[in-house]
Amino acid sequence: MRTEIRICGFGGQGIILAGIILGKSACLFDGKEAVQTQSYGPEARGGASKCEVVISDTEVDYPKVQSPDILVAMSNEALIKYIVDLKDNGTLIVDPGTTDIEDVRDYIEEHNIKVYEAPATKTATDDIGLKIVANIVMVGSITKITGVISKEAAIKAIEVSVPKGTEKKNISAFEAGYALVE
Amino acid sequence: MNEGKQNRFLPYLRDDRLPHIFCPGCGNGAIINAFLAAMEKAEMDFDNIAMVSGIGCSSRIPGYLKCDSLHTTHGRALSFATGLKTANKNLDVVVFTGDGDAASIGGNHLIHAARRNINLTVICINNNIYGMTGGQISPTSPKGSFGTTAPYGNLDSPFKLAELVAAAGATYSARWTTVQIENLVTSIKDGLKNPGFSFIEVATQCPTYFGRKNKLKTPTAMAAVMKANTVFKSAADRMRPKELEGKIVVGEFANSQRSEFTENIEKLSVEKSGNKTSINSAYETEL
Amino acid sequence: MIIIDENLCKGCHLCLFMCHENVYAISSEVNKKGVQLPFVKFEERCIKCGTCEIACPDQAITVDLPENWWMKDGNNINFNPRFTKGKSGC
Amino acid sequence: MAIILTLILDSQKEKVGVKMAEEFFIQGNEACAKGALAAGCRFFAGYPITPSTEIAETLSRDLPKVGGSFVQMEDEIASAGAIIGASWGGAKAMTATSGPGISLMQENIGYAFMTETPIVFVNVQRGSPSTAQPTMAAQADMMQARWGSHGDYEPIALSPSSVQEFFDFTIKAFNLAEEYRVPVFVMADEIIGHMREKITVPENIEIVARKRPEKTDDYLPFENIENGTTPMPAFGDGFNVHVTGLTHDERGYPDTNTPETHEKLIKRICNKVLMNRDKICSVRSENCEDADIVIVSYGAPVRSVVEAVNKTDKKVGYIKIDTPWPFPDEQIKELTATASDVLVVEMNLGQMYYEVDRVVKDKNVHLLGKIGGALPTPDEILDEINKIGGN
Repeated sequence: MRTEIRICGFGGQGIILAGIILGKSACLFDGKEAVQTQSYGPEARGGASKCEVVISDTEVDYPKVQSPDILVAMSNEALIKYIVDLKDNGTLIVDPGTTDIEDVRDYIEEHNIKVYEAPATKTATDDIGLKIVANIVMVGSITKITGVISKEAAIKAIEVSVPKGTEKKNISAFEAGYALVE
Repeated sequence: MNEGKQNRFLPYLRDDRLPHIFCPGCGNGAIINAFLAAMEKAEMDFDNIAMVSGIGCSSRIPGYLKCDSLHTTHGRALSFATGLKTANKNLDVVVFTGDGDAASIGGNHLIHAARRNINLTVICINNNIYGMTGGQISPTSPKGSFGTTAPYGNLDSPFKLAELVAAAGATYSARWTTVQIENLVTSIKDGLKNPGFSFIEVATQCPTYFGRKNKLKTPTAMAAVMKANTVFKSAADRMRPKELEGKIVVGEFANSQRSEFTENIEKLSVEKSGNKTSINSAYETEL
Repeated sequence: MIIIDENLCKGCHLCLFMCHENVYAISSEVNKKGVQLPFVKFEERCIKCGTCEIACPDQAITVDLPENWWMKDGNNINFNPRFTKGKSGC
Repeated sequence: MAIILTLILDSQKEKVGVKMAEEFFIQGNEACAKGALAAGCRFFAGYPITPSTEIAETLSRDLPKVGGSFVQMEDEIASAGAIIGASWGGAKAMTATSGPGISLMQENIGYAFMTETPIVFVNVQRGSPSTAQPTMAAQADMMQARWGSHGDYEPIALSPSSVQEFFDFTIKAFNLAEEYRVPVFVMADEIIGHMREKITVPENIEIVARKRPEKTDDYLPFENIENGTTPMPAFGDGFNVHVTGLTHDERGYPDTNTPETHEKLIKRICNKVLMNRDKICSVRSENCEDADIVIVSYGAPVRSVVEAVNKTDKKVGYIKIDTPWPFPDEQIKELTATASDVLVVEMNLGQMYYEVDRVVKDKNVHLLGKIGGALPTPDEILDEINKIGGN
């Protein structure tokens, strides 16, 4: 089965790393295939950032995401821009701290979108004390909500993907994100 | 000819290619001699010399010398030399270049090589004109001089190369003319020994093109004018700009020490890998 | 003894210009290459400075005299940057 | 391979089991850099340009760890010069750039062909011409790799379609460069350069080392060996070799006015690639045996083609060209034997299309040339297949 995931937000949120962790978990530790791509804008910081991951049980040929099964929005601008690509019955995960779900309410209802709210930024700031780990919190929530990668694989991937010495903080961020949703 | 009394410089030349293509009275041949004499003075090993040149009359010089020589594209000699020296820093890399080659099309490479202070010895043969293409003005042609592309006289001001390269960070920079051949030999020797970027500009005569276009038809007439217009740097420092118009200031413009490019790369390699930078690694089967 | 190699000389006459002691003169005839060769007219004036040899662009002049100004002490026979690997066959 | 594994591990800080250590999830450009290291590349000169910069960045970090040298040059012209210089200095050398950079390098690329210098140029293609779309993909430099420099020459170019291939083809490029003493292009594109995928580093990687000539009196650095490669000495080895971009004889001495010398030289330089086509050319194909339509593609679009071919119920096969240059004439002819239609899918307005058209004269050749930066989608290819018809 092919699952297309799009994570979007603004530059500096660690969107790309979140995608890399998903891809790495899937293909190095879950025995699946994955391709991660991203869009590059001219601006290094502050602009819109988009990262896409395709996870599949078989080889991934077409590497890009056309209509995602899962959309993760960490900024309102990105949410409005990308919601229209989301598949019918798709999964939408938003950070309520940085998005306003009411802006896209019509689309959600029309297309029968499953919506999950994961306050990643707030959790990162309040529980971990580090705003920059919001992306890892979000990875925790994605793992729990979608089951597209296993928890064990995600933890292993985080360990090898984050800067040395920050593994512990990041794992607890992941756990916090994992616990955010039922 | 007397047996065994061969010219002292001939053993270093590819005798199967002589006589060389340079016009009668061209300074290039004398600069070859000066270079070899300087090697003698610097007590250097001719076997360890690798030469690089670009395009132009002066860039044909390495082709006549019995050493590894890379005759490259127009203006790019210094970039090839940078790669060669970095790949094997044990070689003594000498670059022969002309004024058009070094200062016009290769101007950027020149200032950047000087900035890096890479251990190359650059001998820039400045004849104030493009000789090989038939006498067009160059970036060092004096204002008002004539060339086939300046039939009404050169409108532009020339570069002062030795000063330019010194300002760009070379640790050795000097200018001499073919008339002060003794000083030139000493200067090339100093350049060869300097463990950094060395630039020796040699003002020379091009009787065929510069001379003919500028009413100095014979090599000796050109040499005489050059000699008359030469001012030593120490004297020039006390002269007014007006007095220096049309003069060739000779002397050293930089002679100092700072860290060298390939040494720095090697230091980094030792720090990161425990080994010096690898040499001739392309021939190795085991990595 | 000063030797001028007729095959290499292109007749630029810089030797006349560079020689401080006016050793050289120009022959009135042209050789088969159309070159008016210089010749040594006053060898007794020569002070063994070697300038003509080094200034000759065509490697045509050999000053067979031991004490050239650019020679090191004790190295008075052959000009000799070293050939450590002996590769060049000379 | 220990070195390369260590380097990859080091950059990923991976502390996983032995089995896992052979698999990595890395970016295409990173894989290219690692491939270069595995192939023995010890010199890189480059100039920053999107979308190839990660190759330079990775090598600036890794080369000092293996005794190699990284130099950021003042421009692309200098980068091309420096790697040629380094190659003659005895190092395997490469540069990586994108379209505008390759444009600047062309004169020195011609020089490398003329002087038979083994080097590798990586071109991560982006939208073009001119500055165009720095962060978007294209395959519009294919003819530039073929004819970019002035004069007659036969280039070798490889086009990867996956991160794994970007790793493998970079190694292959170095091997081909050494084997035939020619510059080799790796024609990637932004999609392959920037995407992340799993790669497997094999335990044993075949590496072609440069052959050092024997020191004999009659050694000629540019000897006229039929379809063969003359061993190449390094500067400082004592061969006193003269290397020039001028037309030269077998000794390397310029001889610019003899027509025969030039003809002999250029024909030899071309023939050593052309005569070894069978060994150099590589294609991958599926379902071509009894296909009505054969799709020809290379680089990233192959991925969409594969998906489209898997989806369609018509008799459609595909050929993936690994080596656009020299163009695999024979293979294409053979594999399109049964087809009535051939569809070329590429990210330009028709470049390799004309090559295919030249080779399969009697068939209808169609083009799906997509520009703008987005990969042709499987649906677009399916539409095209349906338009063509067939069973």
